[in-house]
Amino acid sequence: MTNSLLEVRDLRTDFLLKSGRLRVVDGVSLTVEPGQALAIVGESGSGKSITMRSVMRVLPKTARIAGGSVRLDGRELTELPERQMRQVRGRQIGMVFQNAMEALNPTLTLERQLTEHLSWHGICGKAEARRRAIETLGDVGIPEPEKRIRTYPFQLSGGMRQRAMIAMAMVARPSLLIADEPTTAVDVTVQRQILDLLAEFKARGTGIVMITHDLGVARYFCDDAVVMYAGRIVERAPVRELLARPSHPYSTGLFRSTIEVGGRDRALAPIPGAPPDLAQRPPGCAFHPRCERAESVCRENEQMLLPLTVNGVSRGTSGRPGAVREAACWKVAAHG
Amino acid sequence: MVDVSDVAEPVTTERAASERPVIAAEHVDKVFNTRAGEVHAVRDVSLAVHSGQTLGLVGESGSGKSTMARLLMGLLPPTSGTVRLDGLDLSTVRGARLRQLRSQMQMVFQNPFGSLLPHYSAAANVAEPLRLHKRGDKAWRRERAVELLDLVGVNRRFVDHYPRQFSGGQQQRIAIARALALEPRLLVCDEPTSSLDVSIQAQVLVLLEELRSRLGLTVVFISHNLAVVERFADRVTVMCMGQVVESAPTEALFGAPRHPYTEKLLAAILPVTSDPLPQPDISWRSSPDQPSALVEVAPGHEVRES
Amino acid sequence: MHGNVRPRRRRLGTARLLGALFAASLTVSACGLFGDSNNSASPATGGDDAADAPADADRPDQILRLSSSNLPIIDPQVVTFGMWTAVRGIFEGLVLQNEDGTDVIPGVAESWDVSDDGLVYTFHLRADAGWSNGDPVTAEDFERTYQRLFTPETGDTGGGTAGANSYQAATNIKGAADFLEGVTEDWSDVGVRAVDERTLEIEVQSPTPGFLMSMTHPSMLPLHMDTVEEHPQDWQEAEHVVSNGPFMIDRWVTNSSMDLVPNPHYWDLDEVHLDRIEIALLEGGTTGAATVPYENDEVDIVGLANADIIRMESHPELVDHIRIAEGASYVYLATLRSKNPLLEDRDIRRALALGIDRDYVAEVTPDGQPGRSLVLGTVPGFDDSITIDDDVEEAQRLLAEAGYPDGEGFPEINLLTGSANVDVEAIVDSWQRNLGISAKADTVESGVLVERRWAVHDENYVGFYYGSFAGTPNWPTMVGSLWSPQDIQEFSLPAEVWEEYQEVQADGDLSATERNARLAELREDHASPESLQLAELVDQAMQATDPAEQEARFKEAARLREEEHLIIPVLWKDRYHAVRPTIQGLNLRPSTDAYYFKGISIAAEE
Amino acid sequence: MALAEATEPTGSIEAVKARGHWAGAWARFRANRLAFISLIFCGLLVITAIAAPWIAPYHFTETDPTARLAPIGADGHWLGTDMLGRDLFSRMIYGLRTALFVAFGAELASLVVAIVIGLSAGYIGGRVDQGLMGITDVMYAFPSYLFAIVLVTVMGRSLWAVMLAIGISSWVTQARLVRAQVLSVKEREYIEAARSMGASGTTISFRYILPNAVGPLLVTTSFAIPAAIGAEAGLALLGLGVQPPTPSWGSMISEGTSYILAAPHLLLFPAGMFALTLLAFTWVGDGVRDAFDANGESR
Amino acid sequence: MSFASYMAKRIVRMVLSLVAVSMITFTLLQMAPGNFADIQRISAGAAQFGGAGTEDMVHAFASRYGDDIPAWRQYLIFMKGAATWDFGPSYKYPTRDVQDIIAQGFPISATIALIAVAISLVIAIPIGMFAALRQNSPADHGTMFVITLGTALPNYLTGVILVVIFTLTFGILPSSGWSGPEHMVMPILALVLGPTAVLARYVRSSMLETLREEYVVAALAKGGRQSVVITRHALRNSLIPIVTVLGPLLASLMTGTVFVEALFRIPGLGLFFAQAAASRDMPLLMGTALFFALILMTMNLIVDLVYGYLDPRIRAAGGVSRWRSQKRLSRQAA
Repeated sequence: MTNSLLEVRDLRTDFLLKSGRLRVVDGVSLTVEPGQALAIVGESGSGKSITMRSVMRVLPKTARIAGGSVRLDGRELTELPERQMRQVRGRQIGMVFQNAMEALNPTLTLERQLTEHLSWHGICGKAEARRRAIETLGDVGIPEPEKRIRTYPFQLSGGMRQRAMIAMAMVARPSLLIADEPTTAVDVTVQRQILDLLAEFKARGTGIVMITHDLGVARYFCDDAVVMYAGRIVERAPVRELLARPSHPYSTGLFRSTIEVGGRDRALAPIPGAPPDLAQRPPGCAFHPRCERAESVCRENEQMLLPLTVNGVSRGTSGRPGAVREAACWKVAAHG
Repeated sequence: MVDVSDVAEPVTTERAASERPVIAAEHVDKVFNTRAGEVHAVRDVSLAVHSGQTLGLVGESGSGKSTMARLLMGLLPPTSGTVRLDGLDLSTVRGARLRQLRSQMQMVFQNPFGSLLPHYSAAANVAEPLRLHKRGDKAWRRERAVELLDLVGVNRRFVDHYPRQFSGGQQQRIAIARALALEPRLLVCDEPTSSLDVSIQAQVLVLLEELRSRLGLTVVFISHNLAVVERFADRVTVMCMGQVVESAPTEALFGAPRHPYTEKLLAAILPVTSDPLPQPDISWRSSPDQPSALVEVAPGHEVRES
Repeated sequence: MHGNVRPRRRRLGTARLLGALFAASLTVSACGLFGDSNNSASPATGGDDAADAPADADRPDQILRLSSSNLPIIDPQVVTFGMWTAVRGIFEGLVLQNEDGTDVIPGVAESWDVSDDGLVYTFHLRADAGWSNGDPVTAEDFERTYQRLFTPETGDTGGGTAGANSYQAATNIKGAADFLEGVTEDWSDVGVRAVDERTLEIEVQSPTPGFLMSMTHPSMLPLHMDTVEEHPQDWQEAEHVVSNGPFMIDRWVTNSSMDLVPNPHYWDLDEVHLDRIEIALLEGGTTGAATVPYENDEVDIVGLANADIIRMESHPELVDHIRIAEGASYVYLATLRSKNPLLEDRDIRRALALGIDRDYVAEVTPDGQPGRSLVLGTVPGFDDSITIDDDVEEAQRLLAEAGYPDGEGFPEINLLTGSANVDVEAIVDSWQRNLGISAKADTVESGVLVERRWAVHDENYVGFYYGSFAGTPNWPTMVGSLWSPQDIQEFSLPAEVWEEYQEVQADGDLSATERNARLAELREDHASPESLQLAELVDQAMQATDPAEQEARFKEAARLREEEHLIIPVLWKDRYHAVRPTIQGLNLRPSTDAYYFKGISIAAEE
Repeated sequence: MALAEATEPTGSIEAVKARGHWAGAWARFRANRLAFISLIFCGLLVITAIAAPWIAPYHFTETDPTARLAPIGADGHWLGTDMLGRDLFSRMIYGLRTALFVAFGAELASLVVAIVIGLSAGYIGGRVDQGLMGITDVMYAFPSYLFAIVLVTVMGRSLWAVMLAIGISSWVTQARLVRAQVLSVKEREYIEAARSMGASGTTISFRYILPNAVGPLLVTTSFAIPAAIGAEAGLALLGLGVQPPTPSWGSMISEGTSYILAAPHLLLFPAGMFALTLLAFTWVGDGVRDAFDANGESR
Repeated sequence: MSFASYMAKRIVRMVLSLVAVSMITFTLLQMAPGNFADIQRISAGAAQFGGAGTEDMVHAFASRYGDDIPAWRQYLIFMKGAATWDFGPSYKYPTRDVQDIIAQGFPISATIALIAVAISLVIAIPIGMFAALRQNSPADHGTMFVITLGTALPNYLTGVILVVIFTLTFGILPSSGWSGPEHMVMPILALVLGPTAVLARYVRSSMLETLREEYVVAALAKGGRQSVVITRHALRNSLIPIVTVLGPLLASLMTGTVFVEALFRIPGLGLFFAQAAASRDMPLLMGTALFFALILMTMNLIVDLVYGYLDPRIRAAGGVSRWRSQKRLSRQAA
């Protein structure tokens, strides 16, 4: 079997707090293939960003990877010396942040920010780097890139800034792009443009991990999705199947909480309560306090992520190879 | 299609038209003087909301919708034009009288934590408008605050906690409770759910829907989220660069948008259960400097010529 | 703000900014920060001297290092510390003090004659006395200088001469006071005349014992008046100043340092041994211990204050470095005027004067001795007849008699002072202990002090102000000049008369003559009979031609003055210096802080 | 009904008691060991200062002619005595009293002025702001110790004059801070919310803005206290402090400096105590800042 | 707002402030008890003369200002001179014009201040960075603990300690005076400690704030070496606000080294100023006060310009908004 572009197995990340270790990413496994987009869906605090920052190994000072494996093109990243890891960052994995205003250094020109890592990684010389930067700026749809490259981030409009940041992530042509809520901070009309832009990179073979809480974005852009709750994956499925038939109660709840145009008739059925504080993670299934279907087993024991089966037959992996449907729920596993 | 079953006091368009609107803006302009020069935030906006109605105000960032909310609340004076509450020109009242009027209109803000007094407990926050308007004594106010918090679903056990200690959704509930404390007739909600997580957003919306019908509130609901507005509003006004570009009953607007900008907004929606609309093949750009008129294309459906 | 694209340019990095700051600061420090930009003989270039005199291998560098209070100016006619530096050897007067400061020896004048009536002094100037620019020192120089001294408001000279010219009372030069007060504007009325280039005649008002001694005061030093007139503002600056003393100013950086080198035209170069005198000018905001720079070998001679004396006396080696000029000054308390007439009662003042435990006060003041009269014990012929002894019992008795037994009901006595001194505290302390009265030190800023010294205080403020005073230790000065009869008369005026008196003094509409007449009248009418009698006694003493009789008269006057207790003596202070043992030929004189640079040399260390 | 159930608070809230702004800061402060110990120490200093007449073995003017310049550990004067035989320990305690009285008084005065001026400038804005800030600009450009010198000379060297002199030189910074805080708090949504509830300007200024601007103000004040203690000593060093013989650490240090070789304990103890006091207060200030910093803005 | 009109406005404001400062100083001086001549006599040991006869001295010193003229005219005469940088002769140093005294004293104070601040920066930046990068570690706490000693100890006390060490114990440095570079060492050292502490704390907190910025994470995510990211992205941006403290710090050191100048007996301007105030030397006091105010305001202006220069956001906005820096300043109370 050939290697996937990104293969995360049983990744665990802890925060080291005064009160002890706090596990914020707990046994996450996921796979991204070239030219594919994976959505990581979940509410704030569910651990989606930390998961991907663990992959990149750019974690807050208090966070530590506690175990698991991250393979990029078959190469194990968690054990890579920092020196080599740096070559991976920026060069093989690009990252796009939610808010370009914050993720771009306000006091440096775009040129500096787009080209500096090309020289860090020894990819090319200064002139070549500049040429590439201009080209990439053009690619992301910034008019007059030769001129714009000399500007500072704050001199661009919100949409343009977001594009510039994508250019920064893509200028070294990484094979994997991690996009952390890339459209949350932009206007709706810009959102689709940004997504379409990313889709072009995807079409050229870049694997993309899209962190989002917006199911609409996931559906529009991604192929597969994982749903995270309290640091764990609770469901994994091709996006469209997930949205057509969510199986984990949390996924169902998310879906039912989503308001959409034309859905006025649909009764809103929000999930009660709020996501748990990880420091006081409920025993058993972390979702059970908010789950209508919770039973005693849910309160006491945790279910692992299991393939969804109907009478022993794997369900809903229609179409693509490698596409799986899994959920971590007693009720789902028990009743199919 | 207006879902009237939930509404305590059904309002028909005809009836609303015959009444005096609760809140009305007439040709309102707002110009800010900033370091960078004059910013024309709101241009010649007229709108009216009748008793029990909900007006949805939609637009992207910079469209002037939040400024409009503050104009309606009398928090900002208009540069020209008038805002009337029950027919009373807000610009003619000031000081204590204006503060008095405020008891009739209340606002829910986008950032619930930011809008709560951080050094007041939940109960104290809710009781504060009562205190300001000298309603009842201290004990009564507290009792009322607890009742209101109960109404919005904040457990009695936590009424003495401080805003910081609540989750975003809870904070927004407290903010709503506070807005309701004075039993206002008009509630202006400025993006009340956009800073909340999906599941919480739905909770708050459900709460607002329920309160609106139970209390018969008149609501101005501001959002950039068309889906939320569609669900919530009787009538929708679309703003772009300070101007109203289209204004219509919700059903008409979503069913048959007339203005290219509205189309563009609708096309930008990424639905969860269906594929998005194709991008309209128009490159409409607003040009507010060339005045154009709002034209009524159908009863209650106005569109700016483009 | 889109499209606001500026041309790319290099910007200063923070590091470069720092570099620039550094460079700037170094540049600044390189160009004359220490004020030696145009000077040839800074300490670093002391090698010049060595090259000139290679033979003196054993002879240590003849460089004397001193520190001094800051010298804003050295005009000897203006009362600043500068005048005392001037008299040490930058300028030289007609006469100098002898080794122990008891008499005069020839200076610029190689000899002098006194007329039989004791009124005319004829000074014969030496031919080889020269200004540092080569000009000879002439009698005319002296006459012109004294004319400047006695001319009121000589503003252009870099300050008025007031203060120093108050000293003319001691010289008693004929017509000087009138000229100064504007009674006459005719210089020929003043008894100073250059007879010829080398003969100066000075006529005194009346026979004046101690006249010659008073001529050693800095204000009587000659100035090179051509320079003074040519550079009215700048004549004192190093590049202009012309002096006639053994040393001349080589370099002077305000507030920093002054370097002196020998004056090649000085007449007595044989006695000039030092090659250079480096004076560090220190303006102290805080009191640093003087012994620190001394022990750190930064200075060779240094004046010592309390703590320093204690330090040196307790140090086995340094104790030998101490040199003392005895009886250099005295500490007194002067009665403050108050609406409260308490202190207008002589007995009360006496009680307070007797109630001070002077031994105790002297004990806490290492350089002090009990001061029991306003005449220093170093004055020739001084004896105990004029002293006022501490007498606690008598003091208590007087207080009880005045209605304050054991000090009960006695108002609080204030001691107005400009600086916190242990002796003030000790006085307060001894009053409290001996008399049972309450007292307190009222330490005020000097601006407040100068206003309050002369003010009439309100009902609940009575007391004295604290002062100290240095003067030539002879009878005329100690009795006739410092706390002169007129001063005593003024102090004895009742408060309301004093107020009027001050108004007259300040009345600009009156001519000098009118004003003086009015003031004299007020004194006549209101001053205490004793103080008026005191004036007569002093007059008689001044007129007396027989030295023994004169001394007797002065003593009588002094006793009379002391028993008025308007000015209460507390301490006699010696002046302590630390002097490096290698320094030879230094004579400390009791008066006027004077030692002369002339004659000092530096011996090799043993 | 569904609503009630939907609103069960998150886990964290159940564990934590209702805790306001101040309680949180206090808890964080207490967790800072150095700051907390310093606070206790400062508390002891304050108590010592207040109780000086009872604690000090002698009055500060009381002399002991038999034990002048007594060394450390002398009979009845365990820190020794000065030139007049005054007990060093007692004088230090009274010096502490002077220092704390002046420092707290000065900062209180400057705080009041700063709040009034900063609040009106920040809240009213416009011309009032321009005018008041113009004044602070001038005051800021003014060498503050000139003011101190003149005040002390005009008013005499009383405690009050010194206090006022120090207060005057520190209100400008404080006023600017208040204004900056007010401007930032003013932009917060809860102020707009308050206006929309119908709150008047005074209510907004004093009930809503001020308490939320107080944190940083408390931080600067807690740093200003040691600064004021230092300033008092500094003025005394220039001979402009509290009138002797009232002990002031500045004048004791100044006097001690001249006895540096003759009787080092006269410098050692006042200077050491002075430094220790400043340090303790500064550490308290540090703690206060950290406590409020963590509170910080909610981002 | 164009740069030229911005500058014009600033300069007008500066002039107005200077006039205000001069008026306040003059008024205070009029209110202050005592006068130059009397104080001069006392300090020169001429205490025995007095009462009457001081007027001629005052008049002589005031010759520039004329006799018996009202205070406001004296003020005008002074200001007329001041406008052309001619403050006239000092009372105390009658042979010297105030501007010459300033020209002599200021470079001394300024040099000491500049060197002290430069050294402080060189020490403080690495220390602040070090502490920030190891936030909450024992190293951080330890460093900050030591640094606090610096903020808490007033420079005159530090000076005394230095004298004890370098003069009394080792005897390697002169205790006072001003005649060579060796005289600069202790004063500078005494001044270094405080600013170092202030700056180090400032660098630390600013660095911490910057390290939390997302663009730092973004730079790391591009594969930047930590040291490179810190120096290129974090340090630079965290040092920008340092400029805002540097200006007032320098200004206050240049003008306010009076204690150190007094302790080490350095003829700096601070000492002149203190003397002038104590002796009521009107021209010198007015001159130095105005000069100090000018320095302070110029420093503020420079800070604003440099700040704008370093931060392109502000540069582009044309004007200079100090609000942000104010806010930062307020948080960093030091």
